[in-house]
Amino acid sequence: MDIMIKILYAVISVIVATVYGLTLGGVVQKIYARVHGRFGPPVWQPFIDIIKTHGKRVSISHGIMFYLGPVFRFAGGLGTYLFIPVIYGSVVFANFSMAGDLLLVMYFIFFGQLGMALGAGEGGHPYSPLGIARGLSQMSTFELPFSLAVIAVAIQYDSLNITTIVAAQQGSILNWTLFTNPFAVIAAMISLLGMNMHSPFSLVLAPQEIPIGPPVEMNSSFLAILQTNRGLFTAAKLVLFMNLFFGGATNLLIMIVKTFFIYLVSVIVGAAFPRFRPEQSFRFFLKWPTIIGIISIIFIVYF
Amino acid sequence: MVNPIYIIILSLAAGFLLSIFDKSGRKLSLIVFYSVLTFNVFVIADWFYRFTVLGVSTLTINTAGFSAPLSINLQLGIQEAFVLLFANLTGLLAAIYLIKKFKESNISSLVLYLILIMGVNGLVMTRDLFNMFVFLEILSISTFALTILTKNKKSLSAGFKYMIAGGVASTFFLLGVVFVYYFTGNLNLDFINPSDFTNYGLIAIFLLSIAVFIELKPFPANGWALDVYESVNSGITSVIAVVNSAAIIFVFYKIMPLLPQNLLNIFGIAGVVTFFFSNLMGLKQTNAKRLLGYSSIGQMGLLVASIIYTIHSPNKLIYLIVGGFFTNHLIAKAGLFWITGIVKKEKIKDWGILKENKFLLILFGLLLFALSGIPPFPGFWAKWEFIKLLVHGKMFFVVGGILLGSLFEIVFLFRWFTIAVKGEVPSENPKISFEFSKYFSTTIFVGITLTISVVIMKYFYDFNWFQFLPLIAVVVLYFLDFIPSKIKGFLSLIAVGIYGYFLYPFESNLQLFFGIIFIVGSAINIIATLNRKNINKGFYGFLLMMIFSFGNLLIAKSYLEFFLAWEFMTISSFVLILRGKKAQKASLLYIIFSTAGAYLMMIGFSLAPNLTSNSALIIAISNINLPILVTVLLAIGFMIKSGSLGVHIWLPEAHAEAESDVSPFISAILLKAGVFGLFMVGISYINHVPAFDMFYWIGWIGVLTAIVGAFLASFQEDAKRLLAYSSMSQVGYIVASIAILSHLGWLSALYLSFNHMMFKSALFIAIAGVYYRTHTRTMYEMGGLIKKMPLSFISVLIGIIAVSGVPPLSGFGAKWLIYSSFIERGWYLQAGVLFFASAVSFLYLYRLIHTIFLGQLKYEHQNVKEAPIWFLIPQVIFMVGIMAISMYPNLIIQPLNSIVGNYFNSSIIVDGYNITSSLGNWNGNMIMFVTMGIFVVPLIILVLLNGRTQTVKQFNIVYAAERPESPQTTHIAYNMFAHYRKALGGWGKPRIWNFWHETNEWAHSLSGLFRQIYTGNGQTYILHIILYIVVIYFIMGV
Amino acid sequence: MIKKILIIFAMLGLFIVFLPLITNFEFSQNLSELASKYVRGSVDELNSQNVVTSVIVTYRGLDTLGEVTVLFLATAGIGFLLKKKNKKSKKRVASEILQTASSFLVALIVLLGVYIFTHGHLTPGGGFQGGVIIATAFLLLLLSDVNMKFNHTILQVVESFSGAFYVVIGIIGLVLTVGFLNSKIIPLGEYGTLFSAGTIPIIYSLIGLKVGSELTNILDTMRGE
Amino acid sequence: MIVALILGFALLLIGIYGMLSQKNLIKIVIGFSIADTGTHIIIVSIGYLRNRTAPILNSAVDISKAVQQVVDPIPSALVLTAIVIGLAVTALMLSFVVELYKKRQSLSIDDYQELKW
Repeated sequence: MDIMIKILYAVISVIVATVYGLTLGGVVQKIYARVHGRFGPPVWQPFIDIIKTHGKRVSISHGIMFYLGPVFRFAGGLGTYLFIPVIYGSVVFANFSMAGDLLLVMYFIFFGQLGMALGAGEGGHPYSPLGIARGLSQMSTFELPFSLAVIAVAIQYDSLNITTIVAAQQGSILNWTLFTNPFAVIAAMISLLGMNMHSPFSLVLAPQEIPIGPPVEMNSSFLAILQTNRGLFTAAKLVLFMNLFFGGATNLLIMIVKTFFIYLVSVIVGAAFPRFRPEQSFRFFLKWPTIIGIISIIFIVYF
Repeated sequence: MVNPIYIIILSLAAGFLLSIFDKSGRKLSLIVFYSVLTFNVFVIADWFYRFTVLGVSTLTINTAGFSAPLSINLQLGIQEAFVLLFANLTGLLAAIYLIKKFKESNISSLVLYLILIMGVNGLVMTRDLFNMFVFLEILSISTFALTILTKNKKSLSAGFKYMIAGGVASTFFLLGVVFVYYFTGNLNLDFINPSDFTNYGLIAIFLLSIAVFIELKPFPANGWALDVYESVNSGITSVIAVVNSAAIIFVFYKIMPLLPQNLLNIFGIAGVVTFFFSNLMGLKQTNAKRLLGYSSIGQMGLLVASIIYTIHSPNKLIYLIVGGFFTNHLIAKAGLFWITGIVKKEKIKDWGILKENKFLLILFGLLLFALSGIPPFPGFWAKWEFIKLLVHGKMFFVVGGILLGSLFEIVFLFRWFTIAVKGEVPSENPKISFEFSKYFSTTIFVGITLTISVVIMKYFYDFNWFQFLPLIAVVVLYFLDFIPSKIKGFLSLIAVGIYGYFLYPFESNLQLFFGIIFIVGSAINIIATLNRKNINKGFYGFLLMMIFSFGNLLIAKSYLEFFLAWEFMTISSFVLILRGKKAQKASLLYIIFSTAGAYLMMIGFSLAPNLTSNSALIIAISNINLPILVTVLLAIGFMIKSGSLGVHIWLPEAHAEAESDVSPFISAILLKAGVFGLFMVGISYINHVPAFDMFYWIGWIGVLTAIVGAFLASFQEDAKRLLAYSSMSQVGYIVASIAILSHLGWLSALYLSFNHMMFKSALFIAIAGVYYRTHTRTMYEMGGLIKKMPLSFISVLIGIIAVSGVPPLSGFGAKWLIYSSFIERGWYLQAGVLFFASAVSFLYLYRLIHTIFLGQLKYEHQNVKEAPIWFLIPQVIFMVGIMAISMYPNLIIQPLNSIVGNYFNSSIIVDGYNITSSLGNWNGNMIMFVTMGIFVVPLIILVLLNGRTQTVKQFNIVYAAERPESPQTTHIAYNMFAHYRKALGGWGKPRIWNFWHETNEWAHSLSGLFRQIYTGNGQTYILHIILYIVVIYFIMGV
Repeated sequence: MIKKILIIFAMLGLFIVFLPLITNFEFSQNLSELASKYVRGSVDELNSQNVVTSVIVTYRGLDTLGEVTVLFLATAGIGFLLKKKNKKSKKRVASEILQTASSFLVALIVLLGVYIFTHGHLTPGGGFQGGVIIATAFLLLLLSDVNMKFNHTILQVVESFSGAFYVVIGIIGLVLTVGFLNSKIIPLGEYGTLFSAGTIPIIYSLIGLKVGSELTNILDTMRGE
Repeated sequence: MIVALILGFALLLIGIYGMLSQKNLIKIVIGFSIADTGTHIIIVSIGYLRNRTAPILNSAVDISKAVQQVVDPIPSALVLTAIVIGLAVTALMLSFVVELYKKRQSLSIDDYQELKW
């Protein structure tokens, strides 16, 4: 019976996160448009998109992996989200975080990416592997500063358990990692730019180069799933960052505010910079953020 | 019991009369000739038997009715008998080898040959210095004359150079003899008192000994000998290299008691110098016989050094070391010279022709292995004991010279071997002609060397038969080789099973764990080999040899047993790798690195304190306080085998070029032998932590191996090379985890070892299946095979998920353990690098699965079928294994926890399926269920909502609004991560490969440089000799 | 140039090696113990006047056997190396003086040779010296008559059998268990006469024959070139 | 007889120098022969004792005091053997030279260095 309640809570949690994530996407589109001087789509445009794409009559599949790719992707988003305790102290939003720690979450991020890459690969379209190759490469580079930051956090709180990390940041705003180890946060936030794949790191979807990238062959329901996941996954990542670096959240409102501002960083940077070429992007991540990440570790160990 | 003086008498009488006998036909003279030679062998063999078995005391023979010192006396003791037995035997066999020549040529050749052998007997037995001179001259003159048995310009000029050099040497010998008489009033060795030599009387001894030493061809005063080896008839060369050398080395041995210690030391060093330089110069040699000449000269140097350095050791040891080197060199060299005479190819590159004659190839291989000092041949034992002796005497420069020289020797000998096995058959192709007599002699010698090996193993060491199971396996399967491959495969499987059964009751669970990896892992991998068709000569023998030596590593009770198993493992895996189609270079690289590692281990084991308990080494070593140097040497040795960064360059070649069903053994199991060794070092280390924290640096090396391996894997086009680099990277993780030296660290290392064994076997077998069907390993030539080979795809899919560490499969457990242990240990930066490596690994993993199975199917693969059943079975087994420990990690974590608990206090709490470390937790079972849930739910939703999906043909894609032209242009696979490589810039250069390449070039340039002292001018050679004498004299400094 | 310097260096070095042997050389005042034994033994045991011969043929008989063997080997080696070519080459005919002188000198020279090897135990002489003298007689023949042909079979038979008999004499000592090459296997005779010193004169005669025939053989072979 | 000893060594050195410096094969052999002869002279001079006679115990020597009257017979015995051996080696060397000359029509040692390295 316990497990059923658990599942029920998880469903609620997921729906909230998805809705939030999608809305956030809409808001961001709006912001972008305003920065560009356009009117922009309505904030609920993502919901419309999902329903619309799902409703497409033509639906084609290139094979079993192609079919499963979006499922993998969505499962990856779901899993990432479900292994994070979203709201500190909340039973409903604790999800399945007891199954593992921060490492689990970090690696579950790969689950969806790998599955999606496989599905896209079977699509047979040349843009898919191009995009994937870029994506994987970039992922490996921003993973380095991010992991350094995570290690710094783990050293600082002597734990990899997200709940413990959040708990340690409670009490005062000065307890946030943002203030106790700013280097780690800087490194991680730069990584987040890469993770969110906004410009200047929008290599994968790069519209002018390899239109849409990996999901180029995805259509109808497959695309709908991917779009849904985009919302959920964004929310999951933001929540993770919030937990690690910004003191977590004790209720939904704080969560929404905090994650919004975290996301805003990416958006502002994205709106301001043009896209890197792949090797520029890789070099960038392997240079400054990595050095900052190393400094963050040195900082936490020796100071 | 025949008085050995009859050897001299009979040979002489026959020699004098042969030309008369020849008047009545060559048949009679041949009969006389061969019966005298045979008679010699029997007489000496009889005496040898008496001395060794019956314990008869040394025989002294006086002549002229007076006793020494009035008359000349001969002496036959066990040493003389030993030398003479082999000299006479070689003489007889070489004569048989030359029978065709003897039938045709002038009767003088028989006379000369007979008296040559007589001279050797006299030289060895006589105790009188001047008499030695006479016999030396008899020996020399007959040899000079015989150098032109095949008369051509080359042999003539070589013979002339030989004569002048020999003449100069004998002049000095004569001077030495008379001055010895002048100073002591005696010529008989037994009556000369070394203390009679006053200060400048030493010059007499110096002249005497330097002359003998020159005859032993020291570097650089040995150019004449090389020319002789190169140009003279192979049969005669074998006699010169073996019989003459044996006699002269014995002369040296006889006069040794007269020599002052400082001169002995000089000669010892000179011997080692000779060994080192002749092997160095051999590197560049392309002429087969001259190469053997270099090797021969080197071996003589080694032999001299061994005699000098062992002189104060117990008899048994002297017999083992000097006797070992002696017989080893003698037999192998004679045999190889004979084979060069059979093959009749001057240039080594033409020796590919040998592979058309399997029998000869086996003989060649055995002799070459013997010469290289590979177990069980006598040279191995001699080298082991000799190095031990030298190391205990703290003569590290000598050790270094000998081992480096040996390594050079390994390089050129095995290069030759790989050419013989894999080289091209020369286009103008006179077949190797069959001459019974030549084959006969060579075969006999191979038989003898094997017999001696057995004798050494039986009488000098008390090994139990289990230690020799690897060899027995090869021999048994050699005789069963006619059976079809499949049956042999099944038999091997059964044999491995039985072996495992006997091996089973281990003393510790760590052994059991590695036993499972080695034996069970091998057994499952054998299934894939059942796909082989036809007979597959020699495959299963060496496969079993390798598997049995894995097992023997576990139960080895002494350093020697361990090293023995290690060497068996190396040589068997070398042969297996060499079986690959283009494995010539790869296997050579492998054996060179392995040997270098083995030599380091040899020094390490020699330095290690004696074991105090009678348990298996891995247990016994925990009580041993290994000095730091030993730890370092052993660790390097083991890390070479596990392909750590810097010494990894053999690894991709070997993995890639081995036959595709051999690669899983090498990657999944062989590398673990190095891991096992590192554990062994670690077990001693944790109980006796030295001041220098070596494992900290090993940790860094492991971490860097992981990242570099991952990058290199990402840039490969060849599927097997990709997997090879992946193995390197994964083993880097393992090595780094061992280096942590904590509970969690070792737990991760063991966990990952087991995991790696399973997923890498599965991956390699899957690729083997793909290769079997598509006949290519180049990934961009494939694509879209998922529809043709779905099972293989699933296997690869599970494999790469397990490698990558993505939950919910077992790989995540490894990652979790590793990061936890690194952070717990405080190795933060290392952990960061590992994170990076793990992210990079996605690159190659995706590349592997995508370029082969996804994307566009090529036209030529339209009709490809699923991999054969024999490939699928092991893959399924491994997949089940991976799934099982993913779902129920306790299955493996619990036992590993208790194994590592023997060495460290447990740092994890296992509660149900939940594993908690000091940092976090991991519940594999729950993750699995959650993952399944979140995967299945959307899937069901998708299936329900998306019923209208239609599957389209593969080419039905939207590509810039046009239809693509062909799968080749549409399948993005070639140089997939070009941008990454660009981003890495200078970091992407193959520096390590370049380093080794440069090292190789340098060694060869040096070789080329040094050998230019051999100008070919006879006069220069004499100048070398004179200068050598002068220089040694000044070094000695009377 | 470098080579010249090296040669000079080598020669200087050798000179330095040998120098102490010369500068410190002292003639001994007495015979060594071994030599004294030989001197006494030659009279007392072997009944031979010439001590050197006693040493060569008996005490160090094995050396001598070896020596004979070396010469034999050289013959065989040269024979093996220089195969006879029957090419007639123009050679200058010897002068009349030489031709005439040789015709009657040859017999005398051979006789002298025989004398020398048979009296090796009495006078300074012996098998080798005698053999060489005999060979000079044949050399004279060769010089005087360019087309001179020797009967090789006879040469060979003489050479082989004299060598073989030498060995057989040695074996007799073995069979009588007094030692290989013992010269006391036959009566020692009266001191100072031809038939004294046991087998020494016999052995020396055999050596003389052998050396003579061998050297002749060598000369003949080399002439063929 | 110290002069003989010096002479012997001088010949030995001269012979070796000849072997090292002369290009002509025959001259090299002659050098060897000279060196060999030098050695023989050295041997003989070693056996010399002042004011003594040859070790032939005929009427010229008082047999009972022979030990005090004769020179050392051993070097004499040795040198005899050495001479013969030297002769044999020299003869063989010369025949090699003959054959070499037949093969290449050259007597310079520099022309016979195709075997090297």
